Amino acid sequence: MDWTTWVEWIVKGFVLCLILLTGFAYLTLYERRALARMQVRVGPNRAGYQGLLQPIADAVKLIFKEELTPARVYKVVFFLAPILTVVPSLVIAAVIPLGTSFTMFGREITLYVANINVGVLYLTSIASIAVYGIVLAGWSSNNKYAMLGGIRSSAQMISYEISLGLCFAIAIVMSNSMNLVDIVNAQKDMWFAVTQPVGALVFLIVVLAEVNRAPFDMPEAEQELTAGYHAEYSGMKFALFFMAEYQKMIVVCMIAATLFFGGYREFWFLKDTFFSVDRFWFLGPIYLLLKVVVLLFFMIWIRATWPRIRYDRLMAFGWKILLPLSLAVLFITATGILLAQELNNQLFIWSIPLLSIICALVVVVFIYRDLRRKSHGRI
Amino acid sequence: MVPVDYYIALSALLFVLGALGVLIRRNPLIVFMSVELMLNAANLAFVAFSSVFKTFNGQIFVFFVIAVAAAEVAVGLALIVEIFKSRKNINIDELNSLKG
Amino acid sequence: MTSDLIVFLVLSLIAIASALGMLFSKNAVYSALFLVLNFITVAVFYLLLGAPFIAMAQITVYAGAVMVLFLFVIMLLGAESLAPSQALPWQKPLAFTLALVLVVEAVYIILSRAQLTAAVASPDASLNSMDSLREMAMMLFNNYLLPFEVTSILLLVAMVGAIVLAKQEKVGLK
Amino acid sequence: MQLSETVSSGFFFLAPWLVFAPLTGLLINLIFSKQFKFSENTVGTIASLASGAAFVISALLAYSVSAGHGEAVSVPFAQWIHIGTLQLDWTFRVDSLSTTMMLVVSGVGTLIHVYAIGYMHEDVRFKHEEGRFNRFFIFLNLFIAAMMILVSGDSYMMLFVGWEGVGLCSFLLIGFWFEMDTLARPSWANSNAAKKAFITNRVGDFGFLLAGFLMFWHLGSFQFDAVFKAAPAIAESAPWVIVAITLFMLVGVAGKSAQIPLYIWLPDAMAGPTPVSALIHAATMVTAGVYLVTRSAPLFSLVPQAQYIVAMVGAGTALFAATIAVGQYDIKKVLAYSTISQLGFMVAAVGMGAYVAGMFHLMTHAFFKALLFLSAGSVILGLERGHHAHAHHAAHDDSKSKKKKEGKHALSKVEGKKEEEHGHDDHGEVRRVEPVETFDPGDMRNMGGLRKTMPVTFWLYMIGTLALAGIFPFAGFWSKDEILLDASLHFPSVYGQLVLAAFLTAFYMGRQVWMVFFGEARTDAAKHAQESPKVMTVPLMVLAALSILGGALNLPFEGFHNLTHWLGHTLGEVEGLPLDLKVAGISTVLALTAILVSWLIYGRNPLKAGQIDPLKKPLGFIFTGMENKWFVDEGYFALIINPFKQVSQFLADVIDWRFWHDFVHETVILGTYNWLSGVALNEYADQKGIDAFANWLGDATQWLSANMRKVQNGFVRSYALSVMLGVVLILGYLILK
Repeated sequence: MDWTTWVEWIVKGFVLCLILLTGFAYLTLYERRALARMQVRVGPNRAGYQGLLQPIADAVKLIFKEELTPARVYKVVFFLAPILTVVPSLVIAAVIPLGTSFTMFGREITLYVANINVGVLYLTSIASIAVYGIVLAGWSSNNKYAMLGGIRSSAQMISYEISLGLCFAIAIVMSNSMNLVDIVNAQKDMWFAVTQPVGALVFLIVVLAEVNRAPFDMPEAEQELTAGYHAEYSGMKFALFFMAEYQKMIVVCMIAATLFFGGYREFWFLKDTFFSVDRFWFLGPIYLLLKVVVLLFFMIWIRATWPRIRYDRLMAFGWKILLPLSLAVLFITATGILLAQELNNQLFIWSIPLLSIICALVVVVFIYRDLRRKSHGRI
Repeated sequence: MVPVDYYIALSALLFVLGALGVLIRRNPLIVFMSVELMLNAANLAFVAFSSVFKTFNGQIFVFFVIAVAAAEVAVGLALIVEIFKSRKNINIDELNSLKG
Repeated sequence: MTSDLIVFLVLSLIAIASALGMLFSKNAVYSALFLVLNFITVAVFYLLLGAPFIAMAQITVYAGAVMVLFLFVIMLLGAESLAPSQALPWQKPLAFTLALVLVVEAVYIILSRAQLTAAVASPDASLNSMDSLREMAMMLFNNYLLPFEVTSILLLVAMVGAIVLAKQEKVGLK
Repeated sequence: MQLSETVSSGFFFLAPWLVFAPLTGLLINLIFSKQFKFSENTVGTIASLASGAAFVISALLAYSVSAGHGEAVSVPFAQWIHIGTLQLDWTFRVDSLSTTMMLVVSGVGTLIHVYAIGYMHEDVRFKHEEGRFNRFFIFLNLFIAAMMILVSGDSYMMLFVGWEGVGLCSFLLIGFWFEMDTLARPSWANSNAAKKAFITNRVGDFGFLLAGFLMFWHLGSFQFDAVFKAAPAIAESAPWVIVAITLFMLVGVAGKSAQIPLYIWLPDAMAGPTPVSALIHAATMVTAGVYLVTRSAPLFSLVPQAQYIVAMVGAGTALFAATIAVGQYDIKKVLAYSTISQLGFMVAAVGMGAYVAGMFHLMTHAFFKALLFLSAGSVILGLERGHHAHAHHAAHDDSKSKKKKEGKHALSKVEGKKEEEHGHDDHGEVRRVEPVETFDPGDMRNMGGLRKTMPVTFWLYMIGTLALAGIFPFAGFWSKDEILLDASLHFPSVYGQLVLAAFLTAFYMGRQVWMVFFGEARTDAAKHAQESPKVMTVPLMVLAALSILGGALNLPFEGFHNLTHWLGHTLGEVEGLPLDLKVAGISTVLALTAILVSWLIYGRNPLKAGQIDPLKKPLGFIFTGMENKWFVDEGYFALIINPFKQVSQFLADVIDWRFWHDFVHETVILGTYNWLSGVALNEYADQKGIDAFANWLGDATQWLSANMRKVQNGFVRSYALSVMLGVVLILGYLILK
């Protein structure tokens, strides 16, 4: 390995971090504006044109805010926890391909930091590491609300991680690879969200829980836990948690786009046309950005629309509904692919969305009946 | 190029440290962690040999060890929680009702 | 000294240090965190040894699930540190002695056997490709199918067992 | 034998299933009926199907034999006893004789199984013991299995196994209601009857065993073919051996087939449920003796003296039992003596060498006697139903508790002494039976006029009666006539006895029919009697059809003689005798006369309620003798049983207790032993020697364990330390080695 490779890696990593950090800053603005619109308000629009300088103002405010460290906290961990929260949210983006490649200074430069064959596994492992920041923050605060928030959140994340892994498995099975670039390229003809809509839906629900977003924002349930695991944090440390959350949102949207919505590739019906990424490499990041923005909008929309669900129902939803559903969907997917392979007829691929949707409808009916029963006063 | 002996030596060292943890710590949770450390040391040796002999058998074995360890931890921790519930204490130096 | 060796030595120092940290931390949470560090280090070793799959599984399962579970239990039980007790005062010195002897023996055995000096190949391209993963999967699901299934049953049983053990008796509620 | 081979050469490979089909049914009922709460119909259906399967197999085997031109086939099944020269296997012998028996046993057996579903359904309710329904069918299937072993065995020992098996089943089934008597009063009468049957049979079995030992000693085998092959040579050199064998065999036959002097158990065996009486004590088991003699025909034909004795015993039994039957009041007792008498006919026939006639009569008798017994059962149940209907009408529910109390009292009277001895266990055991008042539904004096209330049963009974009485053209006519014909040709004395017996047969059957079915009802029960359900009557109709048409098996006309030819394959070809009009005429006229006489006595002036038997006056003490079975039982008691008891008493009291126990044991042995153990061994050897050593050992162990226990301190860490220590030591050893 010569030094240029190292330089390339460092530059790419740096750029990725920059993208995510900027993205985080403007995501806050995006969210505030979008929420305001949905609530028939205007939102921040004073700092700069249409409030575009608002994130900078926020940052300055947070940086100069006084940092409080409560007396009885476990100091080392208290200090480490925000960092442990931010790092995975940055690191996880390393394997996500942002586009194809271009040539600069006589060498081909790929638009991803690392292209490893176990990319999907990398995602799962980093996702599972991400629990630590929150759980340690809760514990080290030496505050029962904070600890409850931390434990809740970690339990929630571990529970939903299983369904997450199964959704990953769906993508793996459909693309026949664990490499994210392969997965993206496998969606050249058709997005997996089309052939496996239920899988994509489950994935989107699960990542909401994974990043602790509404309606699964248990650890921050104000009415129960004041502010959850970051109750004792202030100033820049709090800002780090804040940052981590929004970066995670961006990252999971990128992952979702990569696994189910064609990643950096064009819409499937645009393949081999003028707008294909194979023709212009710079279209790749643009397409990805587009998809991420749309997905983020959905997340904000859900936050504005749905109330927070009760904690026990959240766990029940994860274990009793999403897990079986994702298992069933994985099974259906594998069966459909096997059928198509063995019978040598690609039409059988379409049995996958059909059966999956039926399966999902059954689940919906069950949920409906369950809620009906409960609303009639049993529990 | 690292000789495999180094890996094995490291593995042995970690194993002994794990064993030491089992022997000297009184908190069953840490004893448990030490057991995990021992398993991990063994896994390291497996993977090292697997790498030397260019076969996947060692890795597959590690895979099984990880699965079994996960199962063991689930049940073991449940047991510890249960013991704590009934005795309000988990110091293993006070759990000696099997005394002869 | 090749760069590989430097990496190895640094990582093994971290591994040993974190293991010692786990051993001697007063606080169980710190122990757990040290162990997580140790696991991650070992995962990096696996990467160096050309076993990316195992490395990722190690992080996901050990660091991501098992140790979180440990943290849970420690925090829930408030078992960070225990009151001192004087049950086995002779145990500690004896344990140290034995451990020392064992290390000496192990190192002696490793160094006295010459046939294992083969160097570990650094992860070459062939191992780090999708094909090798596929090969491993074929092996796992052909040669090791029965153990695999048995392991799955074991996991199921462990799950049921853990639920049954930890389940709270509901009084008066059906 | 390879399966394909047997299939191509017939169904012989099915032979073991003759035994295993009923056993399967038995096991299903035994194991699963409680578990899955089989209903009564399920239990009965399973048992009937098991028996029916045996019948189907028998039919297939018979077909195979006929297809093979009557060739006897041996189907080896399992090794049994191989000691020295004794080579005994469980081999099935399938030939025309054994298949005939199989067909009769399984066919009649199946019909009786079906009948028993209905019969036992009511019986267990009358006796308040519904749990015994399963047991009955288990026993019944066991009996079929044992009977199949008997008839299909290839050697005398296999035959003996079946012989004992059916004896056991007979015992179990006679004692089926073991804690009551036939009127369901608490008593041990039924179990005494069972024991009587078993012990009497044991006497016969003893004879059979002696015959077997002699056979093995002199003829060297138990195998039928081998014995028959070796017999003529022995008959030349030592004829007494064959005579002894055959006569000992006759003892066995007398036991099993109820011949003089061992017939006494059969009338008492009527204590069992009626299907049992029909199946075991009329149609199948009791004919085992006839089968044995027929099977041993080659032996018997070597010794005419023995044959003569057999014939005389048979004829004597036929006449003697017939006289007793005339004086009986119980409907089943009459039939029981009739059975003994008819068995006498068969034994006489086979004794005379008229094996085909004997077998023929065996078959027809199985049909019509089963029919009669089952119809009698139907009558009894009908009467019981009538009695209950009437009793319930009179006294309603509150009588129940009263009845229970009465039962207790009756019990304490009967079993008073016993209770004191055994505490309350017997009491509890017997109390379950709720006694009906001493109304006897089997007593013919309680009947009368049943032809109106039970028409189906009446007609069936009539068919059976006519068949038994030997009226043309019913089955009994042909078979009995063949025996009489044979007797008239060779044994005039036998002929005379048999004709007399035939006359009496017709007479007592006529008496029974007039008393039971004609005239006015003598009790309320008879007035309210009800017809039995279909499940009981339909099998009876089948049997009735067989009783009418059974004669067709061996019509004494040229070109018929089917059975003669069929059995000829096994017994050697004999010429079928043509119909002798003289003999047939005499017996028919006698039979008709007898019926007429019985009409004159019993039919013209039907018995009134409470009236004594009209024969009593003219016959005087003779009738008293008939009524009391010629005091044979009492004679046995006086001659054998009481002396035997006294000898036993003497042996027990004087020899065993006073001499052996008091003197030898207590004084001599105990004294010596006390001295030896108390002084020599205890004080010196044990206390000072062994004890001291053992105590030292114990102390040492205790000391050791007290010190070792400290290792087991309950701390998992210290155990782990021990493991570690072991690892270190072993590694150290490996290094230093």
